[in-house]
Amino acid sequence: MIEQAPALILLFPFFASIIVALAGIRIQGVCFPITVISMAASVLSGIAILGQVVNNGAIRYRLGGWEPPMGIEFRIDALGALVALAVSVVGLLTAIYSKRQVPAETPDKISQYYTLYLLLMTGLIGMVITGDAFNLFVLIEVSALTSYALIAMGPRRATLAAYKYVIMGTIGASFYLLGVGYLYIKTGSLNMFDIHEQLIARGIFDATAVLVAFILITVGVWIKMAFFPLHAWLPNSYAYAPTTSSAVLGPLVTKVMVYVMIRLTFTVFGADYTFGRLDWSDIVVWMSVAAILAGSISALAQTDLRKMLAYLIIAEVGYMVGGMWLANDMGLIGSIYHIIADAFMTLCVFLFAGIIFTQTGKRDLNALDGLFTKMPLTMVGFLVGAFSLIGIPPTAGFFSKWYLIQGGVASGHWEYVIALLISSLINAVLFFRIIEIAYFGIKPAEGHGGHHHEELSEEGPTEASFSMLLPLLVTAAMLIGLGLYNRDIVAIISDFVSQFNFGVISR
Amino acid sequence: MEFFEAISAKFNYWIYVIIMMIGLYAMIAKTNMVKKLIGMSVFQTAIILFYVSIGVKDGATIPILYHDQVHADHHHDDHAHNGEHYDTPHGTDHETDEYGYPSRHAPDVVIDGDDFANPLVHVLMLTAIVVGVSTLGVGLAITQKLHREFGTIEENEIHDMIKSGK
Amino acid sequence: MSSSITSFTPVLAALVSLVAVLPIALLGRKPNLREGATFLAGIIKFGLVLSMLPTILAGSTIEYTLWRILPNIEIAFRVDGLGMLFGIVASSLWIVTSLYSIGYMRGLKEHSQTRFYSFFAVSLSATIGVAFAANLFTLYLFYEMLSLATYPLVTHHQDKEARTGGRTYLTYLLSTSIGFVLPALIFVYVKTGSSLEFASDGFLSGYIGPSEGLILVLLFTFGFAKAGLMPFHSWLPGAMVAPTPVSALLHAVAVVKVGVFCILRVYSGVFGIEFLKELDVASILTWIAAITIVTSSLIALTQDNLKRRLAFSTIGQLSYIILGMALLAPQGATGSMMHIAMHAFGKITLFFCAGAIFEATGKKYISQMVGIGKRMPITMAAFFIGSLSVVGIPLAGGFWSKFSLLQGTAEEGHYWMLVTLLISSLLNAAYFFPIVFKAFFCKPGESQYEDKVEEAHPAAVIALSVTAIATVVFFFIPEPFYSLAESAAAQFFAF
Amino acid sequence: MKSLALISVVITGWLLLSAVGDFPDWGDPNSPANSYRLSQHFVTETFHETAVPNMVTAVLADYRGYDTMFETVVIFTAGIAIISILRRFTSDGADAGTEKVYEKRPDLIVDTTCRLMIPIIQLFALYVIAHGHHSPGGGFQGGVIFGASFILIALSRDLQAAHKWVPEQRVLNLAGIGILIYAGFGLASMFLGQNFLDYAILHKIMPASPIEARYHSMLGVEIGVAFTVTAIMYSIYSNLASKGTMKEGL
Repeated sequence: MIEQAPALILLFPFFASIIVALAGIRIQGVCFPITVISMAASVLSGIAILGQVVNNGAIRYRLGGWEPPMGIEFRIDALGALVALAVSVVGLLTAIYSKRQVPAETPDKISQYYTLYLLLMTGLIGMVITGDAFNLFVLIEVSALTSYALIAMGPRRATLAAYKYVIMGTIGASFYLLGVGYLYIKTGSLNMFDIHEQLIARGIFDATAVLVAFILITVGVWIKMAFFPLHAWLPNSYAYAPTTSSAVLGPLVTKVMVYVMIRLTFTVFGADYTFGRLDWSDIVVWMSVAAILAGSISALAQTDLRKMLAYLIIAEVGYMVGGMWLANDMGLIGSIYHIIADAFMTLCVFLFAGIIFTQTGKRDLNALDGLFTKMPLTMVGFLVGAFSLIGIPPTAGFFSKWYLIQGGVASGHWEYVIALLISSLINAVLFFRIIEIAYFGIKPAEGHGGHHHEELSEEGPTEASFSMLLPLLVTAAMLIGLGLYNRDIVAIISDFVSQFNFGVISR
Repeated sequence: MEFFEAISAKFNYWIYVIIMMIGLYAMIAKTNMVKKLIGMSVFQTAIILFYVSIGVKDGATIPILYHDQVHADHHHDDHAHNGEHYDTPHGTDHETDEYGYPSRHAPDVVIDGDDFANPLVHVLMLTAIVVGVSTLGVGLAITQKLHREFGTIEENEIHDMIKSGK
Repeated sequence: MSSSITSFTPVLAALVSLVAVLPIALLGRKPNLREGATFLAGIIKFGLVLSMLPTILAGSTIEYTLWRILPNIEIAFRVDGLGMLFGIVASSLWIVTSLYSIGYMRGLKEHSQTRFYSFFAVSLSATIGVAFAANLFTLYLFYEMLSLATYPLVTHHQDKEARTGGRTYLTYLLSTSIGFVLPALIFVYVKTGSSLEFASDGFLSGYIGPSEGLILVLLFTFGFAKAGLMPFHSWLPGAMVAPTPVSALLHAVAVVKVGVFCILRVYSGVFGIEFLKELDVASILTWIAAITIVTSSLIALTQDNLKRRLAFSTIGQLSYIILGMALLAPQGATGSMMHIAMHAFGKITLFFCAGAIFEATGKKYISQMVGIGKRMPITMAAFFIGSLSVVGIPLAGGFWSKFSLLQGTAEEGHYWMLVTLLISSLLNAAYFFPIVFKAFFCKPGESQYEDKVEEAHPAAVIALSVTAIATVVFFFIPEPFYSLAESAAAQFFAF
Repeated sequence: MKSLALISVVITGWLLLSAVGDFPDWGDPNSPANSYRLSQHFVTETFHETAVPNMVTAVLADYRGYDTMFETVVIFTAGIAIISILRRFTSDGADAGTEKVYEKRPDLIVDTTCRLMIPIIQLFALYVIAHGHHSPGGGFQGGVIFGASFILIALSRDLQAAHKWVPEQRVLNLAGIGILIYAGFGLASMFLGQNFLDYAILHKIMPASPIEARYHSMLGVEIGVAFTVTAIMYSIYSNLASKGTMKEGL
């Protein structure tokens, strides 16, 4: 059984989606338990994979038993195993969270919703573990189509945002497909590892076609991950989508695309090509600085809670792109660690935003009026997420910043370091603005205000239901756990990173 | 002249790029949502054209074996073909796997790689077509929903409506 | 000489108040038990700290590695002379402050007292954590924890004023710690690749050049904005919106002293005195400190709000400590470390008095305190002792630390600094003694109070008496602070 | 906006064309894509390894069967997505006026022609599905044709008539079952101890050799694909045509 884990991590949600589609229409009650059980099974498979990878090195799983490059293979190394596990854990937590949300927001389409949800998870996990460049395209489209629908199911502004997403997403995916075509025309192969070997064997790193392929793939993936200035589709999509949708899309889609970027850059083109031959580090790091600042500053201008968080995602994408392009091991480690940390951070705050929306019915920041006394547990969960986004130890967000800044210092990209610090401070402003509203109320009293609040605490919103609170608190706990155990995670990441000899390239 | 020769030898790429540019322009510049989706289809079709043109080989046919080639193998009593293709089905000189099953089907059929076009690109494009159709369908569904909600499929009109708070 | 002992005690000492949060929060409905828990935690904490004193006095250090958090950085604790000195001050004053809080909070019927005591305990954990931190990373961790844990305390009133104060508070503290300390920390880590463990002679020497060194010194000095060096001092007057026990412990003792403590630690443990001398930063740092001292004293003179005057006085006094260390001379360092303790006891007395006055009469402004000595004689007597200590006049512990500081400036030939210190002392006297004078010896018609003794809540009065008496006692027996400071200074200058 | 679009389109086009010089000429049999062992293997070995003369089918359903499974999933996703976006299960009455069910007399000529055509179309669809191993065709192509036959019913009469044949519920069942068939082959090979979608091992439960098992399994998965494609094609049409009400089509 354990040797089938690479397939099972994906097959559990996959089969569950079909079962939900078939059975869920008749008996709506089965949707939620099947979803949760399958995601839990997927998490278990993910743990098994990670254990195997850590102990025995990368796993290769031949689909259909065909030898690559003829057949498609999964190649799961330390990086893939970690991200796949993170994706499935986020999927599980959001699935639990969805229990009350989905019937409330899309009452007549519960089974469709869960089908799409599970297919999205299938697509995302598949993207992480696949070793085939074209298969990646198919899975990108599976996850893209499901995301379009998950967003478009919301109110009309969400539908409008989904339309924009369809157009932008298709351009991104098509660019990617073209890039793969350009590689195929030069190498004749589709397997990521084989393409790399062919590039070396044929000695065609200098070919314009390879360069164009690199640009196409990079730009395509950047569109998909909403890297500034290609981010226009993201804010409204995540701000207006149903709460469960934004809680699962916000943390995962962009992060998985960052993973794809790292995977393609390092596995297909190789570090030597990207950082040695091209040497675009400076430009891309500056672009990421722009992304970080633009995302953070736009977030500052928002009064809508979820839109603000959506802009933060854009800033966080800047962190990761910049971290990877620092062209040193610490930057890459930071970038990969941030994929995982940011998935949970974003999840935490989006879960919080969903709870606030459900319990108060309001979208703007004023919904948080005096919530510390009314919803203490929710606020505790939120505080951890907020501290992580600000980067306060010992939460995971601090450590990802630690590694990223370390990379920035080591490579001498001071602009990146400064952008990270400014973004941290802006995050602090953003979240303390929320904390102030929740703690002092919108209009604090002139004199001794505290008494006034205790009297009011009887009315207004109350703590959310258990199914919503549990994922939030688990995520918060995980953020601290990821922080405290960051060394072990980084040890796993280093397995992957140590293959690349940055020392030769960048200095 | 050389320039034209260079282009004509690679005309397929030129055509695909031109089609792609038309599609991409429509996707970005048009405000009518259906026109944008049409642009999207054009764009995707251009990619399909590009891929399929990679697989073309001079002097090759579609990647399906000739009926008689297959026939020679499936019915070993068929003598209509060259003697060299004829052999007993489970002859001793045939490789078998550990369970006694043949490890190669009809090992005597000799297939020349240059006779057939590259099948891989067709497979890939079958997938791409399906993806394109699906995206188009979803895009149209979204457009229809927007039309239901806003009463128009002009993007700028919808933005105006949202701005004016309708 | 410096043998080290591995023991879990420092961790326990730091954690005990954190653990105490649980009973405090659970006993929220039973105030007496809740305060009992606070006291118990305080006494255990103080006991644990004291139990390590003999070892430290004997010249050893106590170490414990809790958790390896980054590839070669650990969360580790180490108790040495400097840490011990600060630990004793903080943990002993917690007990007294708890006593005082009971009087103050109950007297004023404050809301959310459970939250208040809980975060108070958390803050103490962070303070002791800073005191016993073995490396820069652990130090930073607890430093940040303290900033956040004190926010709910500062903004306890939850009104508009508290929001403004809290905003200023966090803006200054977080922007400096994230903007200055964190990059400096990572820069040091990248450059040295070491575990950031404090060494008695620093570990930076040889890894960085002079210009980088200067920038780092400035980043750390201003980054630990809790030390209140100008121009990063505005948070301290802003934070005076807090209830007085908070102002007393946190803003006269824990938070601000954590700031200077961090700076001392970084100077001695990261740079090393020798390296600082090579960098030739003494003059820059002493001038920064001197400017802060004089400016803040002048501002203090103009303040009518008693707590704000005390706050500006604190800013000045903190810079004494930095100045003493920046002299890079043994005598100066001794004086500066002594001043951590002595100023703490003096200033906390003053804050207690300010709070007691507010609790008993509702008065915040100095102009309203004419003749108050008749009504609250014990409080004002304690106030007098506290101001003696802060000014540095014999019969109060503050004399010794100031004496050492002056000695240090004279020995090193920094005569301008000597003059600055003397002027500042005069200014100190000028802004404290009139208050006392007017409180007791006003013209009969001027007095705003009846001749009837009516002190604050007894718990508050006991607390302020205890610290006042302690201040006097330390004049006669400046132990163990003197020996601790001296041994720590001896270590720093042992090259 | 327009000039911006033009600039970005021109840049993209220029970028794409700049690499053309590197590309092999039209129809060059020695281009890397055509001469690399990947495509050579597919041309020369497919028949020996799977017994399928149509290389495209073999590559589609076996070598890259995993891709194709997800291709089917993409179709399925699109169907579910369109339902979830567009479908209105309860008539909210907002625009019921324009979408009232009304009796439409089918045109005699159209109706008769379609009656005659539809069985032939469906028969042809079955042929395309079943004969995909030997001639151009397969599950997708056959499925689309089959789906078209239902769409033709809806077009020639009305959506309700087509609904009698294929109620919405049945459409979705069909689509799900199609994928289950495909994935079921994969799962079966997994239960027999091989990797997902390794059909050769299915010879243990089939009266065939491993190679023939691949051959037959491919037929099986093609049928699965055909189920899904048929169902979803019709579903997409009916949803789009009736604006999600499933009452009246075009």
